[in-house]
Amino acid sequence: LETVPTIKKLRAYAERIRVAELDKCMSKMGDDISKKTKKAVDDLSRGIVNKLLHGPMQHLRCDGSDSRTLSETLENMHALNRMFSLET
Amino acid sequence: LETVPTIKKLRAYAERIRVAELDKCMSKMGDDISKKTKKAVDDLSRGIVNKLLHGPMQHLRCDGSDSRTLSETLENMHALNRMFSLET
Amino acid sequence: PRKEELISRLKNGKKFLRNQAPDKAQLEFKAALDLAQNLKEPLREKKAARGLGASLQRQGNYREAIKYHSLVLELSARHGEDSGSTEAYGAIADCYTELGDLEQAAKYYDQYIARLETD
Amino acid sequence: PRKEELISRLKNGKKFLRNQAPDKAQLEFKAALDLAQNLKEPLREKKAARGLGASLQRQGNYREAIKYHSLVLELSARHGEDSGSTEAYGAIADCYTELGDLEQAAKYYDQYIARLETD
Repeated sequence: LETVPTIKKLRAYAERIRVAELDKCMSKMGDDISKKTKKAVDDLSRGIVNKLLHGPMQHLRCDGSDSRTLSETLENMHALNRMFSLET
Repeated sequence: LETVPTIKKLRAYAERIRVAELDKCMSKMGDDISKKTKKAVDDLSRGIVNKLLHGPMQHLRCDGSDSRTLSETLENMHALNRMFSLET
Repeated sequence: PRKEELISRLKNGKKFLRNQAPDKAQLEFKAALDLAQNLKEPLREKKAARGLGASLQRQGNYREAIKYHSLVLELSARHGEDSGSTEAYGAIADCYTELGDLEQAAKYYDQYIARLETD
Repeated sequence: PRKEELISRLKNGKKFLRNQAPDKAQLEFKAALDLAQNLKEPLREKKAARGLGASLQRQGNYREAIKYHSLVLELSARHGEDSGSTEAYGAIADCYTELGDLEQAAKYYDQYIARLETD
């Protein structure tokens, strides 16, 4: 459960990047795009983020049934906190 | 330098996801899209991946001038190898 | 005309949410939700519920936000249309984290994580 | 007509690369590179160089691949147009990693990483 706040922060970190890049893309494409294109592009941005986050997120949620798993999960958390500057 | 192969594998991992999602997006949009739209969508996919990778990549390349930095860098590497299954 | 009002309410809500005015967004999405329910427009109903959840969450009203994010999940189940579910699980978990209920948060994050690899 | 040939060579090269035929892709990109140089089309020259680098890399010809990825960097510098540079630095580093020259790889990865946050 100690890793729960890290999951939240990592999600927020990735979402900020996704929205910023999506905005840039939409403004480059202009207003002359169809709803279908817009949906496809939104799905693309979510697809990339979700699939990239899947591994790290999964490794923040080991059930901790044995001690090795728990300590590894905490190491993963510390590494993610460092690499994405999540603790500030 | 021990982290160099991890950088290569992480890049390849992310690129596979990027290309797969981009293909899905392009096939959803069909053939009736302009070159400008195509470029914007390609930039979007690269922008998201690059910005998400920036933190982890940077933390694989500390110069190891003091031992704490080096051991942290190796911990980051081990965590990334686990979280993205990069060692298989 | 009521359908047009629904569409414009959703659009306004989205704009307010982007412009850091979640209180105004909340009003638009609430109106949109009522309209969508009356007009039986399940997809727009879901968008309104998601927007309402996000607006409440931004204002720190996590309990109410959970209600509307849960409505998104309910609508997905009822209509067999799964869009937005991954995000709803994540948002509910974020709210429980804010409320300090890490047990519940973990349950919803597990559902969220399980869906990250699907489309 | 030579411009059209250039465009179609690039397109074919891309298709072969996607279809796991890097040897065929190599021939198309080489022809495209020569045409682009003759026609003075720097942007297409860069695309051809990148494709040629990728084709050689896929075939395990890392030394030659480095040459063409480096040409991408050279063209970027010469024309003050930076597209593809991040990827070129990364690709050169990947090649050096394959060749076991981790020192050189690290140098190029540092350039690559420094560019990840820019557009």
